[in-house]
Amino acid sequence: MSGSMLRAENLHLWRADRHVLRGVDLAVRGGELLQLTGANGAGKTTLLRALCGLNHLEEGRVFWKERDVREDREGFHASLVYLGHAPPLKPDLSGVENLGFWMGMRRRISREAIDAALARTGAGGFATRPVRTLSAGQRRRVALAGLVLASVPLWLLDEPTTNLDSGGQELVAALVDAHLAAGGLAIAAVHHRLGIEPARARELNLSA
Amino acid sequence: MSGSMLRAENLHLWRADRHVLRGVDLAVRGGELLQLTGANGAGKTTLLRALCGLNHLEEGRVFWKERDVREDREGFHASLVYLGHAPPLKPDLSGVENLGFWMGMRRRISREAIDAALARTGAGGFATRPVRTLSAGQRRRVALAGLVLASVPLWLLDEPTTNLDSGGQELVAALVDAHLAAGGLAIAAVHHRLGIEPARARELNLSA
Amino acid sequence: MSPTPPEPTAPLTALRLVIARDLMLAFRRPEELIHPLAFFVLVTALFPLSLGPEPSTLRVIAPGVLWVAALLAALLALDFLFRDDAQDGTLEQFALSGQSLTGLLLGKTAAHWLLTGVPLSVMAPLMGYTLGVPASASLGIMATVALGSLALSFIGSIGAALTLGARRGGVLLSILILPLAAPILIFGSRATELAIRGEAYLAPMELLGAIVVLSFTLAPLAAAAAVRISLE
Amino acid sequence: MSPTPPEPTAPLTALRLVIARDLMLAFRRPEELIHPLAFFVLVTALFPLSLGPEPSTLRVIAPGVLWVAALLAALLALDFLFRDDAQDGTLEQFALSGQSLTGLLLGKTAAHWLLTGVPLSVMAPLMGYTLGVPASASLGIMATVALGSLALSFIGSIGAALTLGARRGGVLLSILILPLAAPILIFGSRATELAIRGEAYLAPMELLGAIVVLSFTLAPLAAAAAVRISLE
Amino acid sequence: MTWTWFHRLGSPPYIYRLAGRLTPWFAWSAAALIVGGLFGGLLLAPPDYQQGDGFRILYVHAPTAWLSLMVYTWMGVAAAVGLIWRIKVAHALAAACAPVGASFTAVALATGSLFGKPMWGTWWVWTPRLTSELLLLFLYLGYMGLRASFDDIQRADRASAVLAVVGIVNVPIVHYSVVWWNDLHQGSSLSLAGKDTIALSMLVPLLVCLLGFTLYFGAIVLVRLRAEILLRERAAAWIREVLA
Amino acid sequence: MFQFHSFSQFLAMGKYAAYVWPSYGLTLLVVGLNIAWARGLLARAQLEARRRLATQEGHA
Ligand code: HEM
Ligand SMILES: Nc1ncnc2c1ncn2[C@@H]1O[C@H](COP(=O)(O)OP(=O)(O)OP(=O)(O)O)[C@@H](O)[C@H]1O
Ligand SMILES: Nc1ncnc2c1ncn2[C@@H]1O[C@H](COP(=O)(O)OP(=O)(O)OP(=O)(O)O)[C@@H](O)[C@H]1O
Ligand SMILES: [Mg+2]
Ligand SMILES: [Mg+2]
Repeated sequence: MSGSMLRAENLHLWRADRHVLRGVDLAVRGGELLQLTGANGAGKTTLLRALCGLNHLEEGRVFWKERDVREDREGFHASLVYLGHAPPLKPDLSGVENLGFWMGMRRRISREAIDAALARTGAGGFATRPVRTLSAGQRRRVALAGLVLASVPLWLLDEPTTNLDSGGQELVAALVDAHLAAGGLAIAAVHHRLGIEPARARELNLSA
Repeated sequence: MSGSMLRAENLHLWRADRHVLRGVDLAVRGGELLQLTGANGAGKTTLLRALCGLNHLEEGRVFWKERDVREDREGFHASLVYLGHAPPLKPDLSGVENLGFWMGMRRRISREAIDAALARTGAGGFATRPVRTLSAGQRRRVALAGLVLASVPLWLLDEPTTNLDSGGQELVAALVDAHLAAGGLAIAAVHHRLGIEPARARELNLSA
Repeated sequence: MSPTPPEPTAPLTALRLVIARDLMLAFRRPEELIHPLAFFVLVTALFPLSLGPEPSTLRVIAPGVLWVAALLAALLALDFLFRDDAQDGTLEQFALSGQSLTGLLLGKTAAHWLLTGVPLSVMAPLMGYTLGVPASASLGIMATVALGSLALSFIGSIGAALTLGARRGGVLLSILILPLAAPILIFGSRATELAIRGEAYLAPMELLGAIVVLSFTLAPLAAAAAVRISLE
Repeated sequence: MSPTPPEPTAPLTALRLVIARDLMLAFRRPEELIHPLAFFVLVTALFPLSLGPEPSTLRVIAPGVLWVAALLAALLALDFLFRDDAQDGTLEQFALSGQSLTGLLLGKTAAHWLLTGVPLSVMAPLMGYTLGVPASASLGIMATVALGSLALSFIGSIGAALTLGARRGGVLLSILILPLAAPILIFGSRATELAIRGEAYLAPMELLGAIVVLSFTLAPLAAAAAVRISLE
Repeated sequence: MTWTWFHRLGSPPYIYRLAGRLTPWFAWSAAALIVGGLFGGLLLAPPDYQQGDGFRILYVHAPTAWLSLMVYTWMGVAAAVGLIWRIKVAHALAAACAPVGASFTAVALATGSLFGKPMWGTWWVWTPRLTSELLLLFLYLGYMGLRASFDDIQRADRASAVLAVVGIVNVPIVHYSVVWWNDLHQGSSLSLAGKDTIALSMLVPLLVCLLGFTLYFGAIVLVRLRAEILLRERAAAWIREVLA
Repeated sequence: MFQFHSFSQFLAMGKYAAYVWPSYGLTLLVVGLNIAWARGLLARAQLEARRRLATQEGHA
């Protein structure tokens, strides 16, 4: 755990004529969680998407393991999972099938691993039903199983506890905790702190 | 505040082969909030939609002011607002225009009233921008202004604090509080209690 | 709740609001207004491209080409009649507004015809001309296309409402509506053909009118029922 | 992070997975598989309805009708090529998968052609027959439609990706693609006409083939660029 | 060193100022040439031996028709440069070209129709040139429609650039396929006027008009280019200077 | 040198007046519209840029 795994310098981004990111700097090391906070519209979602390259940065650079991510975009993408406002699931496929394709595109994966991940997020009971028949919180649990399966060092999460019941909120905390313990790092946009011990959880307030 | 304003008896509803509502009974009087809780998939969304007639009940009846709502569906609808998982806003219209049409269909409304409502929910600053350019929480604030504008006695809210920052969460509580104080009633599906004094807030747990 | 109970909106005001809203939305994106027209022109142009520029051939198929192209252009636009409103929850709010859903949908359908049927009927004689139809038939073509597209808007509103639940509404809508639209097509192209030949085209026009009246009275009711089902 | 680093998926495996996924999704809704076919049949049937059943007329316009109907059917289906995946966030995950986006989109386009172009090319001779085309032309029609629809799928994939950000993609897509599809239509219906007449149709087929090769090499790149833009 | 001109051409303030300085030169020479050319065409050129005085339509038809093709080429090249080297000014140039090109295309179609009615007896036939010109109009309209469907100007730039580049590959294909199509069917009975016999007093005004309209296009695009650059520059201090 | 002997002859354009003059009129109209349109666009862009500068100063 020498330097930081992910580092961003002086990020600037405009949406139409709004200067949303005004020179954001951040650095996160392995085993560390960075929680993005800030009022509605502060730019949390925008920052997450800019970090993984979905939004086009006007200025500034992002480094992964001290290499500019533009040098090896695909390699960088292979080491991260991004979970946005809505879970990326096909309504017509079951949870198992969804994970099989979504994560299967990234790594070799067995049916047992999928089942184990779904069980871990409490989605075992409805893992074979088409996602369109699931409630809002049930969908989110299926998507969280994707995180577990991916086995990548970097998690980018946008309000991961949305629609989850109290058990689900603890589940997210436990998942992140285990991920950090294994040396991974995570950046999460949150309105409620996730409940990770303060030593490992820093905060970046975007309103300022 | 004699009897209950809204009463439901023995509601049964199936989704495919799942018996989601199994004989739900409830009664809410003016000035009272009923919070629906329960694990993900317990049936909170389904119950709310069934109450206002968007989902078809297999069995059971809903009474508004002791009259079966099927006798005067339009009258019942004119006394309620339902706010679902996603805010009912046109991406191309601004917040002001959205409210003008949405609430204009229900009642005569002035531009001042709209502006006042938007200011009340902290949406004044972005009320004239197309909704599609707003962040998740900003949209929700615009939708909440619709509640204020409607001036109807019954609010049906599905996770109204989703995507809201902490100020927003307090705002929802304050809005509901004022609504109850004016004699209105509300049913809200929630994962976190809204923070209304217990005397006026009851709870219905659907997991049981 | 405000101290004085709010004054409810009158049904006609609500209808007007719906039409105004749809027109405003359309003019918010003026470039989309020409979509049906552009589609109509392009589809018409496909026939000379594939059959060659021979005016004698083109003149024979002109009524068919015009009507098929207009039908398809109107049909594609129909797909959006309710879809946006369904997605962002507006239809749900229509159903819960305390106003008659039938009336509100009637307003939406009328706005839709103003935005597609009317421009198409103005464009049809022009494209007819390029296919060798004499200019004297212009008025007749315009009138038949206007009437036919009105009927299509009504009938199509049922289809648009029925396919709301479907994932790939557009094509399904065409498949549902094209058989129902066959009478419109037959009478419409018959009237066009007569107009081209310079004969009286009142008889098929009256039949078109009858279809319009029938669909005007029945379609909004059916569409409202279909919308309610789609909301479940 | 698991103790052993996971084994990454090979590019070809990813391509296969994408095709398998799209086919599975399509067969999950088998009724949607016939949509393009039904649309094709209905549009073809509109012409005898509006022009009358005269075989001599119909035979002359058969190549045009078949090609325009097939083009429109394929075009309408194209609208869904990326739309569902964009809405539910799958495309975003494609772009972040660490695999080449170009390759993944190539897979999607190939699956799309298997699901629409191939059935259309099987159906085309049948509908041709109803318009009075001799059965001897069947093979020729099938081959030209198959090749033409393949080129259209590639070119159309650019349009489908470009209109992802647009609200009413469907019609805009047609307007963007139809001018670009003119060569396909011209060579395709030319080949069909030659096949109907029993003459050699290799020359226009070769030109179609050249378009396929060109679009196969360029279109997925352009589509990937367009998808990335749409994600912003 | 040799690349400095390239960098300067990519610099918004430089181009903005340059465009402002060049505009009057383009505008006034265009005005002079157009007035002179049209004067020559209307009054000095002898009537065509077949088409009589009707052929004078050519002096507005040919320049607009020619420009409709040239502008599209410019647009495609600018878009490609913008896409490859991520140069904002190139995107701005492409965006500035489209409406002007579309208007020239529309005028070429309209004047062609006005030409066709007395010469061919019809306002329109589906011959290759006419059809491909119509398709060109839709290429322009599609480009503009696509731009309009984006809120964000940067995204609009890049998306429409993809279309413009694809379209430019297609301009020759569309053109030749349509020509080919006609060759296969029996030759059109209508053909454009043979120009081998054109008199010098006819030709000179035509060339003058061509040059004049081209310079006019340059002037319009330079003005539009400045507007498009301003729309793309947000915080730059140079804007304060140029607007002061 | 001039091809027409009188102004009315010039206007008549040897029976082609109905086609020649609309062509020229339309072309010049579009030429003018393009000028107005381009200048309007520039004026609007400059206004917007000024406004943006002003709001930035307000924040600073
Ligand atoms: C709607 C009808 C018409 C359209 C769309 C049209 C289109 C065009 C186009 C695109 C060009 C430019 C060709 C190039 O620069 O390569 C052109 C040039 C020309 N057109 Fe037309 N045209 C039309 C009608 C006519 C008619 C009726 C005539 C005369 C009888 C005519 C005579 C010419 C001549 C002489 C030129 C310039 C010489 C050349 O480049 O070939 N056009 N037209
Ligand atoms: N079409 C369907 N087929 C089968 N089961 C369904 C269908 N639609 C919904 N369900 C089930 O109905 C139950 C109730 O769903 P509902 O959306 O009401 O839950 P909820 O309490 O709102 O959950 P959440 O907290 O996640 O929003 C869920 O278990 C869901 O899986
Ligand atoms: N196209 C656009 N035009 C103008 N402003 C935009 C556009 N898109 C986004 N914005 C603005 O950018 C800001 C950042 O949005 P973002 O979605 O990142 O906020 P957020 O911090 O995630 O908020 P929330 O907590 O509500 O999710 C918001 O103020 C939003 O209004
Ligand atoms: Mg957000
Ligand atoms: Mg729910």
